Amino acid sequence: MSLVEVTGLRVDFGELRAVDGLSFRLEQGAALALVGESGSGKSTVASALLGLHHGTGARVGGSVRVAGTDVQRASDEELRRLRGGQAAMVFQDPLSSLDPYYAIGDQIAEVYRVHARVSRRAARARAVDVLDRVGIADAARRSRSRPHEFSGGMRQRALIAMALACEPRLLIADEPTTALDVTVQAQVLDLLRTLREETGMGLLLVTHDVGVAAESVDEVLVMRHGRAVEHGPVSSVLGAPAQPYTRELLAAVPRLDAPRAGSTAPEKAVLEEAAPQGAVLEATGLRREFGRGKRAFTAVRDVSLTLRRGETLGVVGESGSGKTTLGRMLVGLLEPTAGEVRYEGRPHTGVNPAVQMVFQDPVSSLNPRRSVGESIADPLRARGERDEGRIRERAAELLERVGLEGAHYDRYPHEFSGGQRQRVGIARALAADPRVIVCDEPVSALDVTTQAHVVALLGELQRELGLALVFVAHDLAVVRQVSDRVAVMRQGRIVEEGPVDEVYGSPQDPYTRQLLAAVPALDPEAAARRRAERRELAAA
Amino acid sequence: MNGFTGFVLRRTVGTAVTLLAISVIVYVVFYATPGNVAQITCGPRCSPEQVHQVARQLNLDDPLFLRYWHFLQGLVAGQDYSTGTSVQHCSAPCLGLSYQSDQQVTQLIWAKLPVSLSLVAGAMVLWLLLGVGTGVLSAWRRGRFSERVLTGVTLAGTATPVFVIGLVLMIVVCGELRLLPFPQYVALTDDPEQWAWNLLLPWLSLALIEAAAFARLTRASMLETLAEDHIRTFRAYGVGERSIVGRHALRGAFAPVIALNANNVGSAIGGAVLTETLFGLPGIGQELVHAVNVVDLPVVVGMVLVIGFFVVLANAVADVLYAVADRRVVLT
Amino acid sequence: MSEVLLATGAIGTDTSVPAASGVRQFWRRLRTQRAALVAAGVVALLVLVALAAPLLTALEGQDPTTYHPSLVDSARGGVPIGPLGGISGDHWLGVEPQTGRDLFARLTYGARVSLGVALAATVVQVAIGITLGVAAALGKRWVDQLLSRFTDIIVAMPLMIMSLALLAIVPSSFPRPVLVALVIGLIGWGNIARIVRAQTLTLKELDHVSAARLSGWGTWSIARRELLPGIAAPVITYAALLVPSNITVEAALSFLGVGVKPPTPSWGQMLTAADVWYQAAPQYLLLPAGALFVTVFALTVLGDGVRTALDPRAASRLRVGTGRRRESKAAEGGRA
Amino acid sequence: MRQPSVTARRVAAASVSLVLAAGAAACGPEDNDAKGVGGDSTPHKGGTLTVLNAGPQQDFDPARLYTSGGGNVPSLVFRTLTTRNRENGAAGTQVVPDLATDTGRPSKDATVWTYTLKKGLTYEDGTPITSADIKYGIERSFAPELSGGAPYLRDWLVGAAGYQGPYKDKKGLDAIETPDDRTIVFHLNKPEGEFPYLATQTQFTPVPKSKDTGTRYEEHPVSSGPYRVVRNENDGERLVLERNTHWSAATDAERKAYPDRIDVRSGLDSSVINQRLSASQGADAAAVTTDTNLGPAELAKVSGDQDLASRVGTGHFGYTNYLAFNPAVKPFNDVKVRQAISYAIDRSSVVNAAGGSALAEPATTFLPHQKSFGYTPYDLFPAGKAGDPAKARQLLKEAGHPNGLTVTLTHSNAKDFETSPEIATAVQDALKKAGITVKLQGLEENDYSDKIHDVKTEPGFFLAHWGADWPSGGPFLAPIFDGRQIVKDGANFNTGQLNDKSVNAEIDAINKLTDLDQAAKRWGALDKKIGEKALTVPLFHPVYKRLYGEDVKNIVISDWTGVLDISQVAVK
Repeated sequence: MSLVEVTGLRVDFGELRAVDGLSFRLEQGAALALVGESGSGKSTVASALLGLHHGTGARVGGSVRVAGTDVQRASDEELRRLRGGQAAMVFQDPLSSLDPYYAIGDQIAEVYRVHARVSRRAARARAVDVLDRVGIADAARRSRSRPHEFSGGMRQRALIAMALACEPRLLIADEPTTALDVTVQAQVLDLLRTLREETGMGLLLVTHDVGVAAESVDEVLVMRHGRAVEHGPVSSVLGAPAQPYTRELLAAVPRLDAPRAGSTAPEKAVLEEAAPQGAVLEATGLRREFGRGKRAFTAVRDVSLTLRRGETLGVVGESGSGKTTLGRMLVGLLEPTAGEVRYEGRPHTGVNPAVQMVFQDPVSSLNPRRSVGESIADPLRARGERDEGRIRERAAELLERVGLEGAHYDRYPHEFSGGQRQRVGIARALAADPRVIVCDEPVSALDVTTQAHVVALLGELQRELGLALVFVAHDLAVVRQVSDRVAVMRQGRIVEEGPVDEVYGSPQDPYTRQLLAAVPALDPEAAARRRAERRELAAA
Repeated sequence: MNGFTGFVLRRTVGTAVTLLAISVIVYVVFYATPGNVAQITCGPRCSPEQVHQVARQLNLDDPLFLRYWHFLQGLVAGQDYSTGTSVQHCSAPCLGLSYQSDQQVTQLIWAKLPVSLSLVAGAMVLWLLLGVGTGVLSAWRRGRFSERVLTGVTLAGTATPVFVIGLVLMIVVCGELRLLPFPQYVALTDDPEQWAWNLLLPWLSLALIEAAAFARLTRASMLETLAEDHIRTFRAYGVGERSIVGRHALRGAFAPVIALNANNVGSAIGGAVLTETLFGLPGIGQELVHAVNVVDLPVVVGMVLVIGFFVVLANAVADVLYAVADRRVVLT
Repeated sequence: MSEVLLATGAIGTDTSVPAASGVRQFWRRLRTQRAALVAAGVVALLVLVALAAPLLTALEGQDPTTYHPSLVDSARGGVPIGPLGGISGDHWLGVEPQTGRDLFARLTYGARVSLGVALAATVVQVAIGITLGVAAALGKRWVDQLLSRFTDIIVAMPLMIMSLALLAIVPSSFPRPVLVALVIGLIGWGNIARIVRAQTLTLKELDHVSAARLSGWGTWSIARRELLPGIAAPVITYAALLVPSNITVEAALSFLGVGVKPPTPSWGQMLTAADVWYQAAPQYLLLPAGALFVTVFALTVLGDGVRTALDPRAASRLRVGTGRRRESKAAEGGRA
Repeated sequence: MRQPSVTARRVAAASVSLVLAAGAAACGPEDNDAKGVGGDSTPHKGGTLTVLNAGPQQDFDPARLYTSGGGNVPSLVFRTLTTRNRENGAAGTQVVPDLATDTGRPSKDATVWTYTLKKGLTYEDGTPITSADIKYGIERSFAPELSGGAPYLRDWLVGAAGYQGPYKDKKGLDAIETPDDRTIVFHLNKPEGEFPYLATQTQFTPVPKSKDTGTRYEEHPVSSGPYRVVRNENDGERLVLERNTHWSAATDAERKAYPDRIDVRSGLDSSVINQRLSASQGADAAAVTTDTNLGPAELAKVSGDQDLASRVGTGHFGYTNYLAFNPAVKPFNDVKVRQAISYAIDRSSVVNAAGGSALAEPATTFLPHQKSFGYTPYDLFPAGKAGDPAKARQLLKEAGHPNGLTVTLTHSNAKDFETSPEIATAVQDALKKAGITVKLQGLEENDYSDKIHDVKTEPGFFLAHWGADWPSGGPFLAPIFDGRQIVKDGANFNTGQLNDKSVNAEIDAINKLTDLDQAAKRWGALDKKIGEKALTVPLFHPVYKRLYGEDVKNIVISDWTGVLDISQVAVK
């Protein structure tokens, strides 16, 4: 009898149908990945396995059997035994998945005592040894510290330790590494793999990142709008996708090894031969400190860079590397503690209409109480343009230019998807007729397919208007596809800089090499080679 | 924890500055209050000559800043005053003498403070029990009918002024049912048992008013915590609803409740004037209202400073409790 | 003054921008809450009664000031003659002991003062609260320190005592109800200022505010165009809770003899005079106490409803379980 | 004038304001055990008497107290040269000897008064009381640190106007001679037939110079009466008196002093006081109050309950509430306008506002309805039961105001049901029928007393009240109508600013008389003569009704104080 049997699963939230008749099996010890874009219903399936939709007003149809328990008809007592005992779940956001007020050891002990009738002291001992098992150094002492004293990666390890505590037969991981940096993500995926080899535990991995799926599972099920599109072994689904949607999905995924088929590449070559134009934006010795006294923290230490007209400079680095702070200083939103930013030779402090910015979070980058057209027209009004007719016409023109309809002028942000909202953000930046646009993680909040379209739009605009772009991101593959030159940042400094092919092809700095090795590869052999490289780098 | 001594130092300086600012405001406001203090102190039938003597006696004719300067001197070095037959010294920090009763204001405060503190301490215990208790219950029973009833009752608490609740309670409990003696303040040091019996009714009526705010705050912050991700984690591991609400959700309500409690305790010391008047408890609030009526400036300044001190102290204690409960908060 | 401490319901600083905003959404969510609707109905009725007081009393053929010595038994302390405190055809709610004035007229005119003073005081509190709150959040560090310290002082001041002093200073020619509203307003803005400051500090970090700065707007136009709409939600919610507590503060001031002066009737004043008649003429106490209770109760329930309608997260909060947020929140581990 | 001192606790104000409904219906006569009303009524010594008061016994120093006839609680500790006769009704308004052998021997046309002390008088510590102590007691009352007493000694004693008390002027007052330890002679600057009345005030209490501690003396004053001060907390908030073993009943015919111990508590809410007295539980059964009356609401309750009604003491005190005119302000300079208002006033709504006919009697004369004041009934401008609007309108027409008049009535915002907003609105309504529209101007209490007692700021038309320092026409009419008592730069009480030669002469003449009954008739006639000028419109005289505990016996209520005399009461 297989570990998980799901037949004809249907889940409705009010009138929205999240999962529409999904069926699949998972054998003991096997690993299956549910891959799909946001809104495909993959997380809803994961939660359904543990019956977490009970009492939420959601209507769940079809049958779900996990480790011999029929979740739909299980009593509360049976459900309690299943959750954590037979099947355990790890969630996406390590920041908020643990209670900030209690020590981590106590939280794991509390979960363990639900399933094992043991004394408080024994449970705490169990917590310490599972923490040790997931690779947390000095587990006994660290088990007494609070979640905010752990880094993102360590907190995710602690959550995995919590899952291991009761030795479940199935582990459900819902986007376990999405919120982590690429190096930390690699370590966590390796940990999952070794734990599965040791315990023979089944794994259901939910992710939107095809590379992550390729690294860690045997079978893949691609989902779209609540239905299964394609289901089969990893090599066949990723190697030779049968369905058109899967092919489109894989094509949109930026790759490290594949040739830079990015739309901006060809024309760029022409520009390089022409004598390099004067630098449009230069930064020398930029430094920025936050906080005072004992708790001061230096985000950016002594960064200098130049940006030429029509060129795209990629800035890549993990969280805490200072890349966003650098971006905000270049635009003038943040005043540097030391150093200077010069626009076309003249030093400029504070806001400069010629240097605009595109923001990361589509939700908070547009004022929800103002129509999309009005947001775009903001820079025009600020410049003193009074003629309403002129303003509406210019805004409509920009909407068309970024691939939306002029008639959308009076619609509100909540009526648009994430991708469309980013396009509005870009249109707003263009409204100020800038010469430079700094993009701070413009696409990391979007799904792979939308990501590709927005990146393409940026390239077209750059070529047509001769804009200089600074592209700040943590995803190495996307940066490689877009940039002409790349700067790699670590703890506030640029550790390596140069043309994109040189930096990606033959990385000089060990940190860059470590970063590149951590990027998950699509095909299994490349993935195995990278894992070996990581182990060797870790040992060095 | 050297951060703590730094915190204590900064807070003491902050308190001193706040209290001085308050004393200046009170001096200015009351300097302009109408009412011929000398005439009131001297008595209705005093001759102009006698009123003038009394005014000189209390140096009421000095300009405002000189009188405030004397006040500061008294605070730092104490003050000598004559009782007619002998010269007495009021040691620092001396807040001067009451115009009406010639008592040292500091003595007046020592006499009145225990009353206010006992009223507020007992009421605090009750409003926390009542308020947080109802709050937890209504969060636990969210959505069901019983929650609507509980919320209704707590809202009713704030909707009735204390002098109505206190009065009705007193008539029914003491007058008709004779369960309790009529409230009459007995010092804790004299007879703790009588002290508690006599203060039970004032505690109850003050607590009934304040409990409502705590109930609503506890319920709202618990519901807010229940929507957090970590609650979902514990549910996914089969942890029982009882301990989720009891251990985790309640802990989330701890911080806002501390903050509101500090605010309440601070203002209750001076603010429970209606309860004090109704139940005849000779506390700070009642003394202050009387002093304001007879424009007895030294007593007014003294009482307002005591109240200000306790408000700031209550907030400082709350910040410490806050930091102890939630390590992420750093004491500033 | 603790008995009427401002009810600080948990106004979680609304960090996430409400998903669906706009007045239409607000009404749609408010309509779904039955209790809030009933409360809104009651409040509307009260405001109507207050405004139409002259009309209603003319209908009854009475006015709030005429004495009817014949309707009270002078030998027995002036207790109203007749059943239930002298309720009759031309005195729908009976008469006031000692003076014999018509209670129905005094109650409706009283609504004017009590509601009027409370609303006016709330407007003053909100205005000062917003100005100082925004100034503290947007200003430099020392401005913020100074204003926060000043707010602490005002909150530390015993409300009741300062009102006594201020009311004693102002010459009595100044119209009393306006003065009382000003005094309550001037002293009760502490909490709103703190809430506005916290909310503005959060909003200031949002990207669309930075975008507005990049477009070239000055600080004050940004405050007006971007920040104020964001502050509206928590301020309206808190104001809805301030109005009822201001009513009880006015009643307390009347109890201490410094509230609105006769002959202008107010519920607080009636309550103060009526509490001694608890046994001899109970309806004299029950009517104003009941009116005060219903108003404060309805306003508080409405306040709760408004808060839930304005804060979409509150709506989702009631749906327990895994209400997962949309995938778009795949933010980086923590902003660099 | 016993004007309720401004320092009375305003919030828990005395008299009729804010008084809670009395006895609970439930505890009515049914469960009344034998001890109740009918029990053995002869008073016995012993037990503790509890006094429940709203206001504290502030400034418990004989020099600072402003009393009428030595006060209620103070007279238990401070004996004086003469005191009030402790009997019911009118008999209680006579003066009788206390420390002195007689009520004083006048000579030189009543400008010199000689007293001789009884034998064997001692303080609580056994030391003898001498005439020098009485002289020192009076001198102390002139010190600015000990201000608060009545003004008469300052006005009457020769050369006393500028005297600043023993602490500054060491040589003392020449106007008082003490030829030997038992004789004391007072020299006055004008004849004062009513000096014996003045000698009842606490300023005439002996104070041994060696034991004087200035402003701290009030904490433990040396007692000459039946009780001594054992405990005095917070300037009179709690006062406990116990028997003074050195007091001899033989030398004191007036004070019975039955209880062994008296516990005076204050700061209580007046509604609570009445509630406790009606419930009469435990110690409250042996309790009385000396400053809280029954309010209208309680009266309504009490009159319906036989047992409670039997425990209410009713008394009349010489006190009048009236409307005062300031002739210096238009249109009140026109006597016709003042007469019109006198005719128009509907006293019934004013009486109701003051608590109804049981608590206030309508007044048409300025002097109270008591023989000792020389009350002679007159109603010069008869307003009848509910005012005479027709007569008023006619007078107004003659005065040049054909279509009515608009005036401003000034009143205080205090809650004393005498000058309070409730009374003002009643007057407003009362004058409406006669076409006189009244606008109200309410002032804070201190502001009000400052304005009406200052000639420069005195309003034209305002509410006022006056009480007698002792039951005689003199202290009632002289301060209000004697031209020479008008004070230009300080507290002035002659609100009508009347300076009529014949009135001043008549006052001096009556002051010469030492036969008090004959003087009383002359005061009555003078009252009627002044009434014709219509400088005031008398409104009502208050009636005091107070509850006392079940076990309290031997109730004596004199017309002098109008309240239960605590020195006569027994609890066993």
